[in-house]
Amino acid sequence: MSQPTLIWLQSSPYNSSAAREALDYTLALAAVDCPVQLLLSGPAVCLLLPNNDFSAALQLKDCSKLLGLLPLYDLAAPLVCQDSLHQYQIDPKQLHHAITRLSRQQLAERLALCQQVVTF
Amino acid sequence: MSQPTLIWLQSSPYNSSAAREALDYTLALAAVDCPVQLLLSGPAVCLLLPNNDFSAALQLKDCSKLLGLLPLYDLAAPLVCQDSLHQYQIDPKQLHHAITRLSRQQLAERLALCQQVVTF
Amino acid sequence: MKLVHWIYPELPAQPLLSQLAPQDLLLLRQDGCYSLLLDWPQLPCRSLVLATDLKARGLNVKAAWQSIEDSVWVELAAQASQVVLWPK
Amino acid sequence: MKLVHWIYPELPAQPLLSQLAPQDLLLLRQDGCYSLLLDWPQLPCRSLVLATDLKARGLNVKAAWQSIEDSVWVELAAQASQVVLWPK
Amino acid sequence: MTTFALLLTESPFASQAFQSCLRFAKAAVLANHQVEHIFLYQNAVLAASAAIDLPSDEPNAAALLADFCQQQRIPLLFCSTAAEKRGLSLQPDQLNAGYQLAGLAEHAMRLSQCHQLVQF
Amino acid sequence: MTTFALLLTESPFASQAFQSCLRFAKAAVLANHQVEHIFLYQNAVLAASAAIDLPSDEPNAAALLADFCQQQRIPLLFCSTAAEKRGLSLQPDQLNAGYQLAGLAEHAMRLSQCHQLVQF
Repeated sequence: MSQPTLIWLQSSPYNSSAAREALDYTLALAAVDCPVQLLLSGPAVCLLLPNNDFSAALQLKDCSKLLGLLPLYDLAAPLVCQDSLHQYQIDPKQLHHAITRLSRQQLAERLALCQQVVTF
Repeated sequence: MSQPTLIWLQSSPYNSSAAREALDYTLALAAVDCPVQLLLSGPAVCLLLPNNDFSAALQLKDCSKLLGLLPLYDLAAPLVCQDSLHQYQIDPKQLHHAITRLSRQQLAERLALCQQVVTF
Repeated sequence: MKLVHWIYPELPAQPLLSQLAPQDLLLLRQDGCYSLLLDWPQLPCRSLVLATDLKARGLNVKAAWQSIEDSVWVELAAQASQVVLWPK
Repeated sequence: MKLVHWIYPELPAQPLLSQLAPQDLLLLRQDGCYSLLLDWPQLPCRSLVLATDLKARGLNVKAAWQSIEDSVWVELAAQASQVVLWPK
Repeated sequence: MTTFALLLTESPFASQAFQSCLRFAKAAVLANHQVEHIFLYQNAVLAASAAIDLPSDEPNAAALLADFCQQQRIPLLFCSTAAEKRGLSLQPDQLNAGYQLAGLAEHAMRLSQCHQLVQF
Repeated sequence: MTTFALLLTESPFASQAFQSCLRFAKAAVLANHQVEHIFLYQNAVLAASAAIDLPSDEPNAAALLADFCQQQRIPLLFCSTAAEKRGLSLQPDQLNAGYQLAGLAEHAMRLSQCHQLVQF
């Protein structure tokens, strides 16, 4: 069973614990060599925005730093919904993290390749 | 300060504890003679549907029974957004609970009469 | 065949509908049953609703939707290529 | 004047916009700041965003929006006829 | 026979997630499928607290699920990290009978043995 | 001078609600307004658990709020019913310093002394 588990994060980054715990879940699976793939869509794409400063300004754990750990666990770059990037006017060229942009059609194809899907 | 506190419930009835705890909050305020007014809009209007059976079929606390307690606490009938009733195709004639239907314009006017507003 | 669970009392956003293929199954359960009262667009796949969750809410099944028992739910989940709790 | 807080990273549904009067204030805070990236319709009232929450997210204020400090936030809440955390 | 992993992420209190999970598990066992484990993550971990105190007229979804799992010898695991962040005491005498402390790693390793993951 | 009641309903963990409430309370005190009390309801009550155990790099929003309230003598109350349903132990040694057990009735009575209710 080498099909990856898809961790699909669509929630708001800091209004709930969903983003934080989705990333913890992803890294935990990767740590025991479970094949795993992260997908960001909807408001979750805002996690990719550069120039944020949560720790100092808000006394809040900066979840986006966890994205920087993905390569250390040999994880593929997160899949990101192109329409959502466009909707939030996020320029892929200005991001600090490597991503793989996918159209809706491509997302459907990737989804079909994953046996297990967890949504946050 | 005899302006009522408005308890505005807009959440889904049984996907979270919001509906249950909004009704507990309403009754608790009423119990100590705080003037209080309940407002239902969006998916929360589904709480009004008759013929449900949560306790037996789902082993779930039936929140809609708490609506029946409002008159016992001398509370006015809940305000209900007319557009939401229409959206969920709920016929006001078939409801077991007395309600006051309001248009969006009337809702805005009632909102302006309440000094404190709590949303769920 | 993917089995897509929808649990919110509202219509899903367009992205869900564009992900559904003819062989897929959309299943309403929990408060998703209330969405049966709304005006759904034509779906490209079979649309189901969980009978126990529907009846508990005092609702009846509508044309174009099929009500299923828990035993059928489990079999569909067993046969699906993936089971997805669709996010809101 | 009612002070309406919006904390979700999306545009509010039409009912919010129809409740806003010219003397009201709409304030984006928390993840509501992300909604500044979206295409807002013309609003009938003043539209504000909380500076600390905005800056923490690496965002800049946009035309037609005014960024306010916490001290102003408190004064507006003190003067408001009611303060509402608008539901999603 | 299909091997299922079941994932709960919502609080047991006043949402229908635990009840749905229990019904699915019962129907799966009846049809001779295997429920390999049930994992509690995010707010679902609150079910493991022995201090849950519900009004007497309210079904205790956490206890109903634990009873079924004990009877069927289905491992009912909750995430220790998620629990610690939410202030659950992990002392054995403060945990509900039937709920077992586990890491995300154990869930991940078990997941690779399962055909299907179903989230409630 | 305005008298504020502040209401928290979201979990202290990984949402920004507690941080926002603290900033509002600080700015209000600085401007010589009164924060009459802060009330924790729904998942916000989890802040009162003494067993909260966060990774060392994560700010403890519950503790920061409690420190400020103790310093300013602002009553920081949490709802006993909401806490019991969520499995919080109400033994004094298992509660966070600074958080006081209260009923919805106390919140309601205090609310009638306040000009404004602000929800986070």
